[in-house]
Amino acid sequence: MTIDTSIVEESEELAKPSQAPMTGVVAARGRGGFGRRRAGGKPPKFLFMRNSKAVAGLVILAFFLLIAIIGPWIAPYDPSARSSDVLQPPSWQHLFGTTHLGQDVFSQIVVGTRGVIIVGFVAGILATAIGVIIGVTAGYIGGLGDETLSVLANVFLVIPQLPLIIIIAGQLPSVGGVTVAVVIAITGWAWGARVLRAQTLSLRKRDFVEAARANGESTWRIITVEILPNLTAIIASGFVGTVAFAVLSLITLSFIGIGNTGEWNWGTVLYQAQAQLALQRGAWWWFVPAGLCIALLGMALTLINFGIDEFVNPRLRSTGVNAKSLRKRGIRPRIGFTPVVRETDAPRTAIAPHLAEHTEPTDAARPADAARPADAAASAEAEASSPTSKGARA
Amino acid sequence: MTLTTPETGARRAPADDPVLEIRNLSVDYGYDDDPVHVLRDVSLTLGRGEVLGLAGESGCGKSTLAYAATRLLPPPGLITGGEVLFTGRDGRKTDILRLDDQSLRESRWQDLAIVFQGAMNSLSPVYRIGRQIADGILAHRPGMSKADAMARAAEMLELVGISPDRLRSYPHQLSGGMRQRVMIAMALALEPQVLIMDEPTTALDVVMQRQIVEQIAELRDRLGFSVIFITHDVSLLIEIADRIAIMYAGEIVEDAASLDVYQRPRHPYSSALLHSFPPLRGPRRELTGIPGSPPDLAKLGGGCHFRDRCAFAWDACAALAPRLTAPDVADDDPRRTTACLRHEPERVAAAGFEAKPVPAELAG
Amino acid sequence: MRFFLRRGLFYVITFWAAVTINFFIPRIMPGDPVRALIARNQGRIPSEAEASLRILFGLDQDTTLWQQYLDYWALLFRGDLGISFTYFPTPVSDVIAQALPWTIGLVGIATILSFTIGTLLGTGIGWRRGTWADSLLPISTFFSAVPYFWLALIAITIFSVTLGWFPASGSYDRSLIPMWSWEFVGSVIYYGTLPALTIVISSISGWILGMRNMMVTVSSEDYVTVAQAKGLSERAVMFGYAARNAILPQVSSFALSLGFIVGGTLVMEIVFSYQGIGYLLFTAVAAKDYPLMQGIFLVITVAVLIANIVADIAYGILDPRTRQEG
Amino acid sequence: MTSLRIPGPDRPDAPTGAPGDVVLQAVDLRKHFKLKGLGSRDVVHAVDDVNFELRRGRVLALVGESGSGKSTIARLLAQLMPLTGGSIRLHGEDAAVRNRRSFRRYVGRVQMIFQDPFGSLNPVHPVRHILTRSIRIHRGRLRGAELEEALVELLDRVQLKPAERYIEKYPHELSGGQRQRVAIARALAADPEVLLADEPISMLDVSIRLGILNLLQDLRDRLHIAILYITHDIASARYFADRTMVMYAGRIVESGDSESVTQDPKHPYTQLLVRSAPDPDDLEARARGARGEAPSLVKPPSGCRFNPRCPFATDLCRTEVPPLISVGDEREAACWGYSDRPDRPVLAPAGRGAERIETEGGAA
Amino acid sequence: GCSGDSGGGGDTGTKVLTVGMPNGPQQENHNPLATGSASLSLGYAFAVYESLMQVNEIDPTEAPTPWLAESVEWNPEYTQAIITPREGVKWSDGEDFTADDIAFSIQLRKDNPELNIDFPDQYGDISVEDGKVVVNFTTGQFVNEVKLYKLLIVPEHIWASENPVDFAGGDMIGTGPFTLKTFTPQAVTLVPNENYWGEKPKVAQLRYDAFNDNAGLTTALTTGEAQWGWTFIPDYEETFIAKNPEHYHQVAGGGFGVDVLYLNNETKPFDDPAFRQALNMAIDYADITETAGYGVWPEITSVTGLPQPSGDAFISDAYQGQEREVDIDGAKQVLTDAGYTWDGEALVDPDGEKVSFKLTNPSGWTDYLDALAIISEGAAELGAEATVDAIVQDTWFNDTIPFGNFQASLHWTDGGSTPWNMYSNIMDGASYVPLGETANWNFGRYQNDEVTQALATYKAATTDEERQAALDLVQQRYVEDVPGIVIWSRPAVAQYSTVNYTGFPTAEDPYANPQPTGPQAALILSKLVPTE
Ligand SMILES: Nc1ncnc2c1ncn2[C@@H]1O[C@H](COP(=O)(O)OP(=O)(O)OP(=O)(O)O)[C@@H](O)[C@H]1O
Ligand SMILES: Nc1ncnc2c1ncn2[C@@H]1O[C@H](COP(=O)(O)OP(=O)(O)OP(=O)(O)O)[C@@H](O)[C@H]1O
Ligand SMILES: [Mg+2]
Ligand SMILES: [Mg+2]
Repeated sequence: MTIDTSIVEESEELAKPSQAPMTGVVAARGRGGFGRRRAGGKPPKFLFMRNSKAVAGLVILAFFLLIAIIGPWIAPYDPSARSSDVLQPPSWQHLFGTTHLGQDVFSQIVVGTRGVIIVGFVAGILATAIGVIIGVTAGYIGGLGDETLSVLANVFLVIPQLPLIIIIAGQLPSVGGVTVAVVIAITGWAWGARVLRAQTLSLRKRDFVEAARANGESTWRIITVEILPNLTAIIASGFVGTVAFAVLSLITLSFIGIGNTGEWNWGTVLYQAQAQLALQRGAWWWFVPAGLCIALLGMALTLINFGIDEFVNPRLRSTGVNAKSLRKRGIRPRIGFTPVVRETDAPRTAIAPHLAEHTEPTDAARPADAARPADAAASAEAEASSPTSKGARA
Repeated sequence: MTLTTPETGARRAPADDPVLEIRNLSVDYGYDDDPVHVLRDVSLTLGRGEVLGLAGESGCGKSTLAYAATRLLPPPGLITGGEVLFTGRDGRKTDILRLDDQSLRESRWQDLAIVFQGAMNSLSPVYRIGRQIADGILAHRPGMSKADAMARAAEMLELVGISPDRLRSYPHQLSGGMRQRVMIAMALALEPQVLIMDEPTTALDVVMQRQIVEQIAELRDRLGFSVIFITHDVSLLIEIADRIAIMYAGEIVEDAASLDVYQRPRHPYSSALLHSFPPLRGPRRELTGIPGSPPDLAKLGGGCHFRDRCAFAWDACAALAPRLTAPDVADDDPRRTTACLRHEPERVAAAGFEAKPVPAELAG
Repeated sequence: MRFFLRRGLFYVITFWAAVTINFFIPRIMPGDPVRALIARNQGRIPSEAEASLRILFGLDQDTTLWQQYLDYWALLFRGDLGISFTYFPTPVSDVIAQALPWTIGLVGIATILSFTIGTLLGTGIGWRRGTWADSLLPISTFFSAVPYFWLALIAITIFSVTLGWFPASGSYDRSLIPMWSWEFVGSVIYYGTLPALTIVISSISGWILGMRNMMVTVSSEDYVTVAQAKGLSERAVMFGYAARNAILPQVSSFALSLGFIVGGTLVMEIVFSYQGIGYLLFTAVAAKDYPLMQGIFLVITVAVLIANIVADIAYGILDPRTRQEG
Repeated sequence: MTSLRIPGPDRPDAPTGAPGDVVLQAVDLRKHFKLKGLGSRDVVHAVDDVNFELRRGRVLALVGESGSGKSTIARLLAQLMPLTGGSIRLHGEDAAVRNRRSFRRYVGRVQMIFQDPFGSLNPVHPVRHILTRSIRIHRGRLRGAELEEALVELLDRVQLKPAERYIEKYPHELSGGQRQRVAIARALAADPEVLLADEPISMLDVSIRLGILNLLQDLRDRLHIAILYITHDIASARYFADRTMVMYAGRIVESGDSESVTQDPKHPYTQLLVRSAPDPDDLEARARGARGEAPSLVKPPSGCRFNPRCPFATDLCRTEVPPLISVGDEREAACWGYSDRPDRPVLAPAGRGAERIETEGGAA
Repeated sequence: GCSGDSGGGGDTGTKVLTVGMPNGPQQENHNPLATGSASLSLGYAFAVYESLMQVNEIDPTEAPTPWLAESVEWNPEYTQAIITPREGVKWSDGEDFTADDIAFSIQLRKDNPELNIDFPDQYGDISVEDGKVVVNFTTGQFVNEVKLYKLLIVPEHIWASENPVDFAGGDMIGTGPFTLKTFTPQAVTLVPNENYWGEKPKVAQLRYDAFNDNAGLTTALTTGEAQWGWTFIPDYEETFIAKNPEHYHQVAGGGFGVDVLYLNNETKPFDDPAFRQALNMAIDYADITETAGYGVWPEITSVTGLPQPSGDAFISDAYQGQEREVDIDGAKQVLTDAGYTWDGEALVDPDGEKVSFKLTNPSGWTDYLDALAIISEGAAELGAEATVDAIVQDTWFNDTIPFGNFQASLHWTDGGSTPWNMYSNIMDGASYVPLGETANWNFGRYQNDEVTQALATYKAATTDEERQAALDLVQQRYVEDVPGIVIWSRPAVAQYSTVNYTGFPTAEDPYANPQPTGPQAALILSKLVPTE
């Protein structure tokens, strides 16, 4: 269950600070002179792909997508087929062991990938679509329409999501994957809508939107062509978040027995395992892999979201190189203590003779000095020493 | 009442009694294999009691210089060489870049304080300004009581012309000008010897700017600190600074007394800069502007970086990097320097290029 | 004043809408409590009982939905939530009152722990970006990506069944009688440890991440640099300036998550056989116990709304910019 | 709403009508913003009773300190927000738009350039898209070669040559000056008669500013566009504008031809403004000791809005709003000091205004 | 086990017997008459209140053991019962137990339809004559005889002044071996009744623990935290008994409860008795019992579908000893005879359509779904394509089952003390309603007047011969028409641990239904003795 939802209505001045952590997205266009502005402008293309987290996430996701597509063909067994190898631990015949009916757990997981992915993506797409339509419209039109849509979104946020899903899912005649996805979408769009609304609200006041208006663009075009593309990252991260949420919801629903246990997905595998007390019976292989797959998929989605966040908010970007190489160079990035790395350090530590006299603490009034002599000695250096690094650079 | 002493000679030369010497400071942005070399061997000296103006167009590295000199450059800034020598009242020199964390913390704010461009962002929005002034004091005067620190904060506020009952205000309750003054009060609380001000008035309108500038001048006269004043508004600098250093693309290209810079620029860039803004009074002079745009610091080649935009560039400029030297003009103040090959005929000749004379515009 | 009026109106409308949805959703669900009861008992309650159960639950009269809706509001204004079917004839308010403290206690403490630890970790990670601390992120992400019940069941298998360190189910030692004795309170803590730990582990990542990102954002604000320039100690800068500002949005989402505590963590309560409102809601849904369902929804809605008000106020207290004064 | 002008690409560069004809006229313009929250019926008096005319081929500068309502006027003229009172007349006819159609027609003639070239271009679209949209809106569905030609011609007009180099670029790939040029090109795509330039250079670097000003000047001269030039840089108004209007707290306080307004300011506020601007040529003529800040626009001071800061203010100034009084050739100032009322304040002679402000400013 | 000491340790005199129930935390409601009250849900009502007679469901032919009633005599039509109360019984508050209490308790049910679960609209006059209670019924109650015996008796002196529907039970004044000590939502503690009329129970303390679900209870049973309870434990031998083979036991009672695969007799393909028969022959019942039911639900071997041993006495002579077995060839023969053909592997019905059907059940009911999977395999052997369709429980229960919106679906039957309920639930024409209307039993819409008549006769008959004759006919039709398919028996199952107490019913000595939630609890509790 998501808990960090907020229905606090952003008062305008709060919009920026409060938005940041929720979405992880901060408009990077600070007011810090031209240099910084330039740095904070639209990042070059493919920067996203350079983010190692995002790449790792995309690779994992692509793997699961592939399995989702080809799963039924590569699964070694029919996931529902019984065999005489009942409740066998993992072996070469059954990579993840077998169930109480002798079904191959590996095949169930491979085949079940599709169900998970479909539900995740259908829910993600639907919820995002609803969220975009309602959020952006509310943010742009303002006034009464905005208030109404906001209340709608907030009501959906106030109502606890999982119970609502349980109730709605309970009403549907059948609980195929897609219906679960629809239910998740119906209950899960509100958060995205809120974030988008807030963002649209701030975009609406941007000059380029004003400029488009002053140029006579139609409202519809302003929303779709001028505003929406600027929300891509937020929409994408909302989408990814919803997919993750939908996957977890599906699995939880399956686990508490709502949802179609006849359709193979990781949740039904877990449900079966739990209903048959796999853990109590020591059949960990039945329970553990599906959970790890979910965790892996969830992690992949989170990593992608990290990537998006960092893409949108350059401040979050990791320091460029991994910690190891920073350590190797002796750099510790810190606020307020810029690292000093001298490529040609050796000759610079000598104390210039004519400065030596200054290094003695002559004035006791400043206690700080007492603690510093060694350092001061090290730092005070030959005035005459010639610039050493210039040649190396040129 | 002016900051500038009109006669150049009467000013103390910076080298005589320097309070801050920046030597060969080099700064990179980026920790990876392909960093941007933003500052390359920049040297600058600030004399005691002097107001040093640092001008140059946006993005040329003025702020970087100020932050690097105080080691406040945010990641991914990296200082790759040079030293920043601070000379205390007792004459002891310390290299700020070599101080350990503890000593650096102790040195900060007492020796050298800094005022940033946006006062809005320089004050934490959640604390009352009194507290923000006082905690800087308390950090360096451990024995001081809170009440005393507050009293000192009140005193400082009064000094900058804000009523002490504003101590209990939050930053957002103050206007931009007041916030900027609060920052100045905060910076002066420990009576530092050096005050670095990075575009302290850019966000304000002219009337407010005038007030702040006057405030600084008055305080300097009273307290006798030195100031590095950063802006790209040259006309403002000419008014308030004793000496001006003009930066271009991460390097200092001219360093001279302010009236000298204004009336007798020696570097083509300084000269062009002075012809880029219209005068408010007097004859409408011709404005030439500077053609082209500043180079990308990430892709700097050799030679003079200004050559593409320079009216006096010739083939030597692409090959030789100019050095800061005394201008090749007779009767010039010997302490002024400029980095232009037109003033380095010997070097040009030595490198096998045709040595060209200083054009009249740069020798006036 | 207009602001508060608008907020007030917003709360009222949200409340009305939520209550209305809460009213209608159970009623448009197929089935009714009696059949649900019979279905659940799979033959253990004879089918002839249906008629008598219908009379028992008062489902034998036909009233229009609209009339029921009006009656519901009338009852609500009298503070009467009706009588639960599942626990007939206990009033819904009693049923909820019995379950609520457990949920609030356990989930509340877990949430507070999770928030505190997560925020502290996030502060550290955000402050020391680019160091080993960053590697904590993927680990915490993993635990938040794992389905909660999976984590909890494995925890039970390992720590309760195999190692026997913690009890596998219940809220306290069943041989004890609830009272303010050391023994009982100790038992409550002992029984709550594993559920609380699993909640903390699976929810901490959100707090870490939120705080970390905010720290990173705030760290590059000028006032943090100014604080460093002032020569304040590392602690003072990190906590007093960076974290103090970075925490603002955390606090408001914390207040909100406190609201959702009341909703309980259904799955936790199922897995750990913990008595609480989440499980109660689950039971109510399964049993088509409309009054109970509505009652619980109402309580949750009110709690979330109150939490929102608290969040509004908390933000106001922590962020002077929102306060209107001089 | 009838238009004599046929919009289209075939419109000749030299339009009909003589330079100096009134194109756009603001009559008793008034804008009050409702204040959010707190139920009170307070309004921000952003613009009050503003009258002026924009003439073909002329530049009117609007100067004044931050928050005095300059941008609001521009937005009102662009009809981006509804008026609270007064009217806008285009060629003598009420230009109030009723529907989208008439709005489009209006914006085809009155275009606006925003202050911030970094914010006014959508970062997700390349130059081509930005300009194509504008062309399509105002000139109909151009395609293929025709469109290409129009694009190149537009970029040419703003001196972004060769066009190919810029046409596919995204805003972040352009420098500030180039971006502002694109923004201007977008406005020119409509072949407007009026250009509302809201601080078009304030976010730009000194060296780039001039280029934009020269470009605008060129447009004025070549296309005879009427330009409203908003700035608070009074020197650039002198350089660029034919007439200058000074605003203070939502009201026009002085207007006249630029040269005389800047050289011989009549209104005490204009005097303060002019003397506050840094001017290296005239270090002595600076205003000193000016204190105080712009008044609240929610509860503006009664009478002359400058009275709390004015060293000459009398009871009259505090009670009655001064009308614009003719103070010379085509010059007006809203100051009682120029009326012939017996209780009028006595202003210091123009040249010595500064000292008056200096000596009495503290008390104000 | 974390709380092993609470269950396992301690002196003989203070050992606690913990009964675990998977119904979640409870509200304090001790009313033994209100469905859903804590006392019924957890079952402690049966330790405090007692019934008239003890019936051994495992052996229906065994005469009931007198309990609160010395005897109950019925007239031949089973419309009148004369109850003789036991002498010397006292309520736990010291008051005497009398015939009036019995009459009151029965009258209470008659007067309050919401409490009258067992004999709705069937009570006639209830009176006390000569210290005996005379209960009249409006219809013959031969098949419901046992229900009367099982009624819990409450004290008139307490209940007369209360509204029995929402009375929370007060201090639980009963005649049973235990009295209430404490109630908490998680656990209810009982201690022996000092005034008990029988032998003083040897269980020093009895505690009913609430768990939130089967898994929780299973864990508790395996750790010994709960010592008596009943839940479906998959692979109970490994999961449960193997944890402590000496002390952990699972026993199954008897009774006539079964699970039935209802076949929709009015839609294809089950409108053809031949196909129904063939399917019946193709299903591997042993596999179903073993795999889907883990052997918890005993296999039914008799072709009549009657569970054994409780059904032994009822099996018609014609089918005595005939056992169900998988006979694919036979089944195919039946189909061939009925005009079915095969298209390759696929079965084609006489109309030329391929045979396929859906097996519908609520998702999450894993034992049913597993059974359906095996049934579909059987169908596949015949060439019929059967798919398992898991649907939402509520839909299944509210739309699918009553309206006949299914082709085949598993459902339970009522237990009862004779085979009547089972057969009636499957094939009683009296319950027939057309498809689309709400059916109450006979979900498969089997209609055969003979059978309907026979079932009615069985209920109303006054002699055993008449009854057996009727039952013979019903069995014959069941075997030949296959209106539905009984797949396994659904006896009362219980798990218990003998770590603290012994004396529970065992497979060898099945003296009572072994579950704690029923009137037999009083009997079992009286037989328990502490271990050394
Ligand atoms: N994080 C960064 N990564 C890469 N380059 C940077 C970074 N921050 C600044 N720069 C570059 O360093 C150069 C110098 O920036 P700096 O802020 O010092 O300029 P400045 O002279 O102070 O400009 P301004 O007048 O706009 O304040 C600029 O070209 C800028 O693009
Ligand atoms: N949408 C608005 N709602 C409320 N007040 C507004 C709004 N827009 C502007 N104002 C107020 O109107 C006044 C005039 O604002 P305007 O932007 O026109 O000033 P300006 O002269 O353009 O200032 P600057 O030089 O800083 O751009 C200001 O006090 C401002 O706060
Ligand atoms: Mg800067
Ligand atoms: Mg403006």
